[in-house]
Amino acid sequence: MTARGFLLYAGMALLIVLTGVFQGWNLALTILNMGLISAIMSLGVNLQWGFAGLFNVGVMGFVALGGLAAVLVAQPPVVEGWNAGGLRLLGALALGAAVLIAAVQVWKRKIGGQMRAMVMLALLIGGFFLFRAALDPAVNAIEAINPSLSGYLGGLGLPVIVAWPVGGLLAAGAAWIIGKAALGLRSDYLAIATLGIAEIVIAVLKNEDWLSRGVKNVVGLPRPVPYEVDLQRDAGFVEAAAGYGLDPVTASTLWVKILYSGLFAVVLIAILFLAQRALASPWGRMMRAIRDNEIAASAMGKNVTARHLQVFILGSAVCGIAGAMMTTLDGQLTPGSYQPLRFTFLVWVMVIVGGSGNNYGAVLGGFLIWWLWVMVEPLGLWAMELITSGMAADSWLRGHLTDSAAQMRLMTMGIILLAVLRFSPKGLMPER
Amino acid sequence: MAEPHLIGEAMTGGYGRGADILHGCTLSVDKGEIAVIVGPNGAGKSTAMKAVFGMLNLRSGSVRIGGEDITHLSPQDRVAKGMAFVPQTSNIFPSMTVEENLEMGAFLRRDDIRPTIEQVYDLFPILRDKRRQAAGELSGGQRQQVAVGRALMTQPSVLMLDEPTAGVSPIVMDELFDRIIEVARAGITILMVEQNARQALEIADTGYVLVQGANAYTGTGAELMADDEVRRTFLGG
Amino acid sequence: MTDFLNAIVALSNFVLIPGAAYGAQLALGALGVTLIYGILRFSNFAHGDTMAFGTMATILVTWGLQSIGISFGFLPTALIALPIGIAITGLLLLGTDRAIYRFYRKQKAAPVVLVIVSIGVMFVMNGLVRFIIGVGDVNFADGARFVINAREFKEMTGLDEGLALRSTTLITLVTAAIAVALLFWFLNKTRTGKSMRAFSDNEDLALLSGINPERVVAVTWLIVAALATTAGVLYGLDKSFKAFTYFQLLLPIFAAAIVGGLGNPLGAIAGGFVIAFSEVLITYAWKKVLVYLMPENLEPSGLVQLLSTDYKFAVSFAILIIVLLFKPTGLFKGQSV
Amino acid sequence: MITVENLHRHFGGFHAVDGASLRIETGSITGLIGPNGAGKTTLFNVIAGRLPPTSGRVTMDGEDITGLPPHELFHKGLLRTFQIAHEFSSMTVRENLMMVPEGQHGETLWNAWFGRGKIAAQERELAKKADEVLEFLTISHLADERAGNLSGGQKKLLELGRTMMVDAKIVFLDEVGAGVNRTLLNTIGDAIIRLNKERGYTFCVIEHDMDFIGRLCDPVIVMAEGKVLAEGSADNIMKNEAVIEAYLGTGLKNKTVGETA
Repeated sequence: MTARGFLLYAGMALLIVLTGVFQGWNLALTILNMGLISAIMSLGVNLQWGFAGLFNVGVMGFVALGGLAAVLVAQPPVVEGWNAGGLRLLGALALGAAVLIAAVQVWKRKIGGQMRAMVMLALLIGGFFLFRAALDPAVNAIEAINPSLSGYLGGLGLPVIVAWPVGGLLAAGAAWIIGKAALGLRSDYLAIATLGIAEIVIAVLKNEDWLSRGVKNVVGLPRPVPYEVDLQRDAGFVEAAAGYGLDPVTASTLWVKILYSGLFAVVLIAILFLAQRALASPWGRMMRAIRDNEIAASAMGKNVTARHLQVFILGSAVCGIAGAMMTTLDGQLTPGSYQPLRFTFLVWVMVIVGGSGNNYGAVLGGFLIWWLWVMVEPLGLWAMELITSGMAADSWLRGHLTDSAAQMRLMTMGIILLAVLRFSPKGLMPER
Repeated sequence: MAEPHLIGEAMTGGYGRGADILHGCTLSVDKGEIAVIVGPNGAGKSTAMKAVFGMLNLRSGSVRIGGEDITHLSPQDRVAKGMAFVPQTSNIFPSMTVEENLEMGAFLRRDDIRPTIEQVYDLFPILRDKRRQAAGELSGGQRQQVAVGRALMTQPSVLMLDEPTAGVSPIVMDELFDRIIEVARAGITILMVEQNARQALEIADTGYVLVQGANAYTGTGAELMADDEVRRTFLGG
Repeated sequence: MTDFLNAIVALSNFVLIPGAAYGAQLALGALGVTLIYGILRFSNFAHGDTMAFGTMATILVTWGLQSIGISFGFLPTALIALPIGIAITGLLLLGTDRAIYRFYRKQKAAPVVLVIVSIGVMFVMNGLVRFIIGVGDVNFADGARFVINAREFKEMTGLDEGLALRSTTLITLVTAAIAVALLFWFLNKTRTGKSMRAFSDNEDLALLSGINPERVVAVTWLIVAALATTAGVLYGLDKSFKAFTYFQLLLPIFAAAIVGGLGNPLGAIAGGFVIAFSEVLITYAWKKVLVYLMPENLEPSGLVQLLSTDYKFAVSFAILIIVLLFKPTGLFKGQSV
Repeated sequence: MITVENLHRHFGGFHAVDGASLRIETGSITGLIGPNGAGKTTLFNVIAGRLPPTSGRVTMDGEDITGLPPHELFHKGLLRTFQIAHEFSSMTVRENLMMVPEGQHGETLWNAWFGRGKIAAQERELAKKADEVLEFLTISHLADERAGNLSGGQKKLLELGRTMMVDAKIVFLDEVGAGVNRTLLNTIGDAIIRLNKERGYTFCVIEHDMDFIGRLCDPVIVMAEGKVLAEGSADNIMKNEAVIEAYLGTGLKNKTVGETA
């Protein structure tokens, strides 16, 4: 890292410390934790955009798949649900997959054009109705079981940390499908395709109650760290807290957050380390060559499409991991809360502002933009109060402006993005 | 003696900040005459033409039309000064009809363009039949006619053609050259680059043979045709 | 026979009419996207939010008109406000172009850079709309609710099924038809419109012909403002206005433009209807139609809905992928860059 | 040996390559000349897998290689350079060379992460080889320069250098001389001859400079209007009436000026 890089990182650390000093350490740690997760998402997008020039605007979908992994891995299984229709459901899903595979195989066979299309179409349409015939009763049976509390299959009941790599795998699987279809076409097409898959993932999470309880949300996910109440009951902890002059409630809240920070930092550092190593290796050299000039890289024996697919899957997997971590931190999966502006485009702002192509830059962008995202609201409110201080207390405009301060975030992010693109298009930490 | 209508004098320069491609190249054409630039591949023929039209930076030398110095004008401003240019490739609006292509050629004109369109149709009768057809659907030779027609719509005093016969069949080529002579008879100065040197020199009043961005031989078409050295030039020198 | 008529009426009421209205809205949106792509050569992610902004501007003007007691009889007041809304949006887009896009155009920046820039613009516009009008649901349709309502229809025809034609639906179809006719007249018959097509066809040759690129760009933005505002207002009248729903229209709109062939206006219209009808057909509960057509013992027990309405994005997406895989230039030949 | 049989490539109605058939013998330096628009570069692009042919067949040592993607042709030992240099502009000259060899340990992610020892050893070898190539091309002083900063001629040398990083069987050079000054062109010519003699490379060269062609190439193939017009030694080609005709233009051979007007 350059001297400029160190300075920027020191400045970022100072921002968080200042937040702690002036607005409380609880908030500072909350920002730090989401900052760590944002940095990982930002790294994932940077792998795709910075290393390979792939335009992915479906980050939200991959993040949400990570969230789903947290539920599927960590929640205890709902035995009644499984008994009611679990196996039938799995069978239906297997049937659906078999139909798709068969359709692809038919398409790959070199039989006459018209014939091939007809067979494939018949297979898909017939297969769809078979699939629904098998799936629907199973779904109804599962969702009928105690819908206000469960009504779904639950998960595997494994430690929630296991969900992090699993989230990566789920996201990688989705990325493989998209990549196969849209990579190698024009960049706009990949963008629209990823935008679409993200919406579909969210639609599935919202609708398939048997899978994710839909908009009823899954709450109370197991944690990788102790609960505050348990810590407060632990004499040793209370004593140690008293040693720092903290009351048990504050101390337990902070300690839990610090533990999360530690876990997240380990993941971030590991991914950053791997990304840096990959970039500095012959693999990274090959990727840079492909980004510089696809035609020449192809003529020099590099399989451009395969490499694009690889890096696209890798970047999406990183986003999936971050998504699983975020759901773990929240302790709940709320499909309704996924918004593309927040989970896709904000991550893009992080990458561009930080410096696309530079991993350290992407991480810095993750922290900085997240900090701003949180701080813009109080800052905006404060600014609005300043602006409206001269107005009458019951003025319509004053009320409107103060109420609207919460909406300042998006505009601020947009202005920051536009300013960076215009005046410092390589970001805060340029690639080289 | 009056100065020729179009002069590119002692032009030196290249594209952007790259190396010079032209080295003191001079081209001049009188009103109503045809000048042809020929030479081996890579001799800078198209570059010389583009220099006259203002599409590259001249380090030294000047371009004058009708005695007026236009060295520092942009290509668009040169169009207003009566120059028209037909690029070698993508020289039509493919999704627009033939007639719309001609209308676009006359975009800067505010007067009635119908007579000019009729003149173009008289020159290229096939275009009259195809006036409602998209230009992109026409054959190679017809496209070239559209391209030349579009350029004529500004009623230029100078018509510049960059390899108008590239990729068209010999019969169409004959036809096209005939039309170009007709245009010149109407008093329009013609400067063109041609691959098909023999044929082009036959209709040329003046021929310029360029080698490595400089004038190698200049003369009437017939003189150059008779010159053994010139023939040799085309296979490298 | 009555059953058959009932089936037809049900189909019209729940599939054909809503599909046509939605298709018209998408087509107008896709026309804007495709014009920007054809002339400015980038995919504009801010288009959904441009529609939101235009609608908001129109709503504000509508409120202004209503507050001074102006209304449009049985037509919604928003139609009077529409031209003013378009003008405001046009000013915004011209300002955006001057302040932001022009810089990159002069630099000849890569299209993907412009796409990212448009994401920044999207943020700002989205923020602006939320800031000014808030995030709540705004219903601004006034005037008559129905041209024909279901009860009247039943009384008129004696059928069991009612056919309701909401006035907003009719307005959508008529306005969209007028807008498209105007657009095609402009592009095909006027000097300026032709110069836009020429610019889209062959930029360099357009310059050689003396066409002023900045003028073409400005006119394009104005037309885009008109199309986006009209599409947004029609959608808002038909459903209701909510700041973020317009962002979600981005996917079906882009899908429509790509399916039709990016850069091809005719394709955008066809694409809009293809996407809209597919969406409605696949998410419609067919039971209502089928009960009239099937013999009693074969009547379906379930809703016969292929996909839940929440999966409408999946429909746009699936059509998009199919077209990308098998006909990447779209149904009508679009530009390939 | 490469054989091209009745190859066609059409762009819409334009027949860029219109039934070309030719052979490139192993061990030769075959020149490919012809006027602009004769279809030379399109022919290269079809042989090298950049464009699928409309019809026709390309074989390499008897194996059908028609329509294979460029990276697979590379593995078979078929390499090419470009008319307009395609360097990796943000990478150094040395990196441009080091990326070329196939099957590098460090090109798989797993090894990139966990196989540092092996990579380091291999990188040292690659760097050494790259430096040898740079010395051969007399541009050692540019090793650490970004390739984007090179002059046009130097980029052409770099492209040639890339083909030297592996044991190529046949190399297609598209206008090596374009934008290259005379001295540098001689350097390139020397390098090509040495590679041909010392390493047994087969070359197929598109070039407009007839001195260059005359010095290096035997045989020379002349293309015009998408077809092969003539083939022979450089001397014979330059004396060939049909070839002179192709360069001077066709069509009006039997007409006089008077008739034209």
